[in-house]
Amino acid sequence: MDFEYRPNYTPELEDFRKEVRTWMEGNIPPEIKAPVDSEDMPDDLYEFGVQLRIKLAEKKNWLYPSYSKQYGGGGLTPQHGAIIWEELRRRNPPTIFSNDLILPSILVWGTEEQKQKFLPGIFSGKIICFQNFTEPQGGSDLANIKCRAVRDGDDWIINGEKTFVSGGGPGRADLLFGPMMTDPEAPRHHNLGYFLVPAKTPGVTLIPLNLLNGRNQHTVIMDNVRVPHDHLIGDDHQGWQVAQTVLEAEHGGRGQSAPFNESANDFYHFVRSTQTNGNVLGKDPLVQERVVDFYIESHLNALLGMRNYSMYNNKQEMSYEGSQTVVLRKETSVRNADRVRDVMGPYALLKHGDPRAPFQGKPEIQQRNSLVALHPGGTLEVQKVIIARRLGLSRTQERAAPTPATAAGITA
Amino acid sequence: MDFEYRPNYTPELEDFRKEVRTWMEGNIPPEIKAPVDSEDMPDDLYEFGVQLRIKLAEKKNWLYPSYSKQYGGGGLTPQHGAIIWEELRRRNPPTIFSNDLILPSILVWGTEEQKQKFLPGIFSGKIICFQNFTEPQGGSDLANIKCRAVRDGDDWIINGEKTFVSGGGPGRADLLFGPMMTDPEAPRHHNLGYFLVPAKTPGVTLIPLNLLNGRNQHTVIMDNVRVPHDHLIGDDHQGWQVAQTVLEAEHGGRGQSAPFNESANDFYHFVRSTQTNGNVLGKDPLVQERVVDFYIESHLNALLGMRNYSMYNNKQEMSYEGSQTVVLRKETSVRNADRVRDVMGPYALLKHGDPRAPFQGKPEIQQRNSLVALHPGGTLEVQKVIIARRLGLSRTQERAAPTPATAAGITA
Amino acid sequence: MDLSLSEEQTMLQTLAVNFLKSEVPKERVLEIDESPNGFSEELWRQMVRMEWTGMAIPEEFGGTGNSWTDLGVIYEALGEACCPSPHLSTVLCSQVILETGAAAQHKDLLSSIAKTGHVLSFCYTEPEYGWEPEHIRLSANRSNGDYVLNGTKLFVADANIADQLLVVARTSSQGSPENGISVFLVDRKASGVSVRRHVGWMSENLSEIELSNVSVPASAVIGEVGGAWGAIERARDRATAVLSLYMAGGARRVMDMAIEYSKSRILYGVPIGTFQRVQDHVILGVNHADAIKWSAYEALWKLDEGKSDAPVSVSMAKAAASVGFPQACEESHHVHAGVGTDFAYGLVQYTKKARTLQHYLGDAIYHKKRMASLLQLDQPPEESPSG
Amino acid sequence: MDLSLSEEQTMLQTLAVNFLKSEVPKERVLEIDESPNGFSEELWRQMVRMEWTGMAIPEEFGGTGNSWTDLGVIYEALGEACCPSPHLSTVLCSQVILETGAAAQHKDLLSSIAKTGHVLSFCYTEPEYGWEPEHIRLSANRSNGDYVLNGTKLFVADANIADQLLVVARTSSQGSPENGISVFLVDRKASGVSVRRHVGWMSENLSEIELSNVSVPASAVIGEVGGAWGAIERARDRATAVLSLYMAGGARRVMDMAIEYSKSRILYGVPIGTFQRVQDHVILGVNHADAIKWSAYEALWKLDEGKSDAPVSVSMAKAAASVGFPQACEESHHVHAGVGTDFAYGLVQYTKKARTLQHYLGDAIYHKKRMASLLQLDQPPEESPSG
Repeated sequence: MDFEYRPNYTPELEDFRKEVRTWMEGNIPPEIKAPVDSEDMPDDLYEFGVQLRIKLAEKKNWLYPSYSKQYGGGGLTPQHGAIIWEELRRRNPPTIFSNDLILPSILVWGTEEQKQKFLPGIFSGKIICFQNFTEPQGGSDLANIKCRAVRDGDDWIINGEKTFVSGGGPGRADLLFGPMMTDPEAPRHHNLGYFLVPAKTPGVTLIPLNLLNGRNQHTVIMDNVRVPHDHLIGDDHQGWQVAQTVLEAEHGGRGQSAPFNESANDFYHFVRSTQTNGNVLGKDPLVQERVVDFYIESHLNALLGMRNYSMYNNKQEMSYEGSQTVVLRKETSVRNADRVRDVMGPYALLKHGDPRAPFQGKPEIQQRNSLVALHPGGTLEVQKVIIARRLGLSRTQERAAPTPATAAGITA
Repeated sequence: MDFEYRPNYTPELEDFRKEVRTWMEGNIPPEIKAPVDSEDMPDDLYEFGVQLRIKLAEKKNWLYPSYSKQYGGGGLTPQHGAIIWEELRRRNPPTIFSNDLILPSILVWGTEEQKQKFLPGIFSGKIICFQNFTEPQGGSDLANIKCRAVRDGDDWIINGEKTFVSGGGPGRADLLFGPMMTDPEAPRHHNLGYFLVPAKTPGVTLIPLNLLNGRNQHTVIMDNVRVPHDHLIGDDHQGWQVAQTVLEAEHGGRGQSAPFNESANDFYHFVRSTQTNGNVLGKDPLVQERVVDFYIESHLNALLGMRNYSMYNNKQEMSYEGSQTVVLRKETSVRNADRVRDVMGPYALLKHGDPRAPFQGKPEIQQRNSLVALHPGGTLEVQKVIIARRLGLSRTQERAAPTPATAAGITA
Repeated sequence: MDLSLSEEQTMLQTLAVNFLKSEVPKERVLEIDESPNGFSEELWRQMVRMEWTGMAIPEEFGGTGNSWTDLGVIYEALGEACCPSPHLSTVLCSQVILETGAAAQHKDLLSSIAKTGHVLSFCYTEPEYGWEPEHIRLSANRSNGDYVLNGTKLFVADANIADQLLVVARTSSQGSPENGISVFLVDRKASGVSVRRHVGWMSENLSEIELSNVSVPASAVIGEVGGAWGAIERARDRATAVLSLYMAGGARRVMDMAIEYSKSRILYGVPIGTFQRVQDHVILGVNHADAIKWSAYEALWKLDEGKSDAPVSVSMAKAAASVGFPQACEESHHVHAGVGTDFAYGLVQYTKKARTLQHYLGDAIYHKKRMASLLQLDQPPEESPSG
Repeated sequence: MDLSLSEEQTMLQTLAVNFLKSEVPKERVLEIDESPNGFSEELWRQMVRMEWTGMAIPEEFGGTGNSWTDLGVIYEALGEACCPSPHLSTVLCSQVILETGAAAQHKDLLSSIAKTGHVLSFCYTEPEYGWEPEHIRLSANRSNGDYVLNGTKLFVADANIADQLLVVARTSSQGSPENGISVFLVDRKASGVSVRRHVGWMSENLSEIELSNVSVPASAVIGEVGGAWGAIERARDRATAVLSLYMAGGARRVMDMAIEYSKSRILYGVPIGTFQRVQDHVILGVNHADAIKWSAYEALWKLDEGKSDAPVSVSMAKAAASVGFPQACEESHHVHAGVGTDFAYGLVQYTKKARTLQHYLGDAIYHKKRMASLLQLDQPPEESPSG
């Protein structure tokens, strides 16, 4: 067993880190910083982020570093990818959300022509993708799709409404990917097609929702949207199966190699630097218990992510593990927000506009985001249905959907 | 609102307490004490307990003090009942378990003849009753009854097996009450009859189970047991409805007026009297948190019991409240056992035979009993099904079954 | 023992519930919450006309002298509606005035609270946040017969809309922390006072107050100089008990929303309420709502009866409320999933309220520590516990 | 990074699992547990023959010098079987001998542990129960070149079946509590030693030991007089990490029992595993089992790699185990209801084991406090945390 997630980098990798850092310093002015709350992204920062994506892809092939070079990925090792990510966070420029869950769907289910057609654009950074999945009546019942796709010659005509579509906003999307109803006569799970809908097509309208975490989620109205047939991934009754591959990746099936710990670090720092009655707050046994519980649960999620990553890399088929990490990450996030309120008191509720807000108001963002994060990618309830099936408890027995790791020899 | 559960007793009640105390001192020698673990009841103590029941009933009418005098109850107020109970606990003689859940079934569903026939014997203390309900294949699915009752002239012939029947043991039961299948053709919930089976009848065998909490639960084998027709309570298709009345009472539907706090008191005493590193254990904030949580949850159960008692006495129909208190009492019991282990450490596991055992090993008994108590009267899972129905969430909507309080004008 | 409401209380409850249903729907709550001061003068006038502002003030000082249980009935209804108002601030401040024995001197003030809804703001917490007496550092020094106040208060409710401030200050650092605590009546617009409303995900009007060489006459002292702690504690106990019922009402309401939603929302062809996981969220939340409600009513009853162990029950109620109301909101969010995060739906208001009130007048940690102390867990068992 | 077992470890695991399946079924566990000494000499011999007693002892002292991860693989299998044995006591004691630097003097002893299963019992806890150095009060006083030991040890594992005792005693009360702690090798049958097995709902062989004027020569001191604390901590960390894997195995097994039961038990016409409430008990328990397993393996890996922050990971693993194993048992009891409380079914053995091991080598409270200290939560942030 080897739990090293920050390896003793080889000299080659250390050189690579230097190269990355130098490049970032040369291409990202120090005053260009991501806003604390992604909701506050001004247009000029957004535009900088878009150009940075393209530059990262075009100049260095560092945007999707660990995907195969065949279609435009970086062809580097996961270590290289981790270094790029670490250095990017270190410099902290605005980064633009584009949902890379589109990649497994095309890599596993696309034809060679479709890979040639779509992947280079995505890998180039120029194509911003949003997942176009949930419907108002469907919610957690993801297979309950009413958006209708009807064949019309070489095209499909799509009508309907999607909601909770995440992304940077109207005008900031290029491809919307998700399943549509192609055959109302066919049985459930065999009645869908999976479409890449060009967002800047007549009939597509994105309307931001006013949600607890801001306006980064949308309703998408599709009104007689014409989509060419080659934008259908998989055959026109395989949409649910394609979606499963995407969900498998979304549900933690790929794992992660490095624990993400920023809020934990802020929390330690707070209890060690805050004084109460002449003592460091962290001397209080009740505070200690909460901080240590925060540490344990966060670190545990990291360990289980590493387990999944290790299984993925060893091409082992997942059972319940992917959904388990999703459930635990979501539950932990809410519990940790509770712990932060216990320890920080009302300071945890101050927004970054208040001069008293600790850590520029990041804890407050976490307070809201932990609630909002409960439902995307499947509520806890739905994730637990999946876990129970995989443990063999349900009437429905199921295996994991194919992923790039288990489906074929594609490096991903 | 009036939350007084230990009223400022009137002089009449204070006189009554004196009378009770004097009587107990005169009739219960000080050296006669209930064993710490009810499993360890020797025969002579058991016999004393049986005689005490009869004496309490015959001499003073104090065995079922708050039931109507009409059929042999004491006809006293609940305050009188509370005083008798307090003084009995104070003197702490062996008490004999007889399941008084039999009373609501007869009071609500029995004919006048049946009340005349059965109630005086039960109120006299001479008849010991066990509930004869759960079956091996049924478990939590209480309506899944296979024990078969077949009409044979003026009698019924019963065959089958019941399990987890609680009571003092073979030879210590007089009446076994519970539902039997009378009509395999009839629909579920309309296919049962509710029988009082005389335990000392040919064909009835009680076999103790070896369980975590001892040998006080049994398998009951009924092999061609002949039971007279007047031992059927309700008509021969109403057994499930009769059982519901019993379950309603068992599920906390009657509430309770006084919080039961012995283990809480032991717990406070332990943390205040145990020294660690020169300090009282109760100075430790982590210990305090656990003891206070124990206090809060225990007291809360008392409050909700009082709410139910108040609803019962005001003849308000219960909704989810009865099952809610059952669920909380069971969950609290396990959580409190966890807290006791946290605070007492391995001392919580020492049995009363070990000279180091605190409180004569009562905490250890609680450790086991809290687990065993999870299932009788319906697992948490089943109780939550009932709560959900009563809150209107389930497909099945239901109202509470009639109880002596809501069914008729019977004082109980 | 009988836990039912009296006929009069039932009438009070019906009036309050009907008023709030018609006058304070969720749209109005959202509108007030998003207004610059988080306050509706009009709604406050309506509450004054309902005579709610006088309930906690004895008749001799212009109020109606209701029982604490009566006021609890109103607060439960206010909490169900998530109704914003400075009512709790007026309860806190009027009780401080009454308990310090300063009522006679401030009869007009009490009467104007009761009859015209004069708003006082209770200024307690400071940058080193906490509700213990040692957290009071803001200094009041004697100078030529006046007092000069210097210091900062944070997270002060209703300071931005108050007519006057009741400032808890330290006039002496001698002896135990309870000693040397005094209360001053300060005009909000006095020279040296600056009030800044906090920016946060908070539903109360919470402000930072800076007092910089604020000079007040000796007559501004409420009660005895240096001896206000006992009165503050008693005032806080009463306010904490009614606040707990507000939180009980809120917890119940978010669960009612969850029950309604789970009956009408269809997934996989059935109402989601038929799924046991959804039911369990509801059950957990309802348990919390009932826990808060009954522990708070017991506390109010003990206050009304003058029971010596009332503080234990008050702290138990607020501990239950500080844990249970936020938790009930979380359960309701689980049931509602995405829909619940939409501001227009109405749930978010309660979540915000729950998390703000969690800390106000002490969170669960504070109140459980207080219970441990009142129950003398840290004392050898010769003395008997007070609870 | 790669969390899979090596080929050799997979072989070790297969051997262990197969051996335990055939030789230690639940009936044997129950039989050993109910035997007067809670010990099977025969089973212990079998374990010696499997060479498990030498795994934690370097080759130069007669063992096989395996990695801690190797031993963890065995412990996970032992835990799944709920297998009773004094193996952990031998690990603890051999590590104390190795870490105090006394291995050379005690080469024969180590070799006989490895090769013949000589049993030593680690005697630490006292009536004032706890695992901090200040809990060591049992005194060892110098007298004519010998040491005289007086005091009581409680809850000592395997003392009733041990050949010898390793007694942790205090030779000095000067300075910090870590100072003045010494380890003595005492014959169990020495004059003045009395051992009484505890009566309890406990699955380990735990005993009370009374030492009354027990005289031992100076050569009985293991390592440096007064300076044994560091060695004890290091030895405990290793034992705690493998113990955590034992608990992971147990937790996993009770959940496997729950999964099997919920697939086969039919209620309301369907397997109970189809009810979401039953599923949630299983999911919660499986989460605990995985939490213990992976945190324990990480701790073992850090011990093998000599990472300086290994103690943080060890304490995290035991905290997860002390909470998670008892909790997993409770979840399994929920799933099994009445059937699970029957001794013959087998679940009760695990519950007993979980609740006994919860405290052994420190419970979750102890280990979380230790983590807080190792992470320097109580220090200002200039110094960086060790984890």
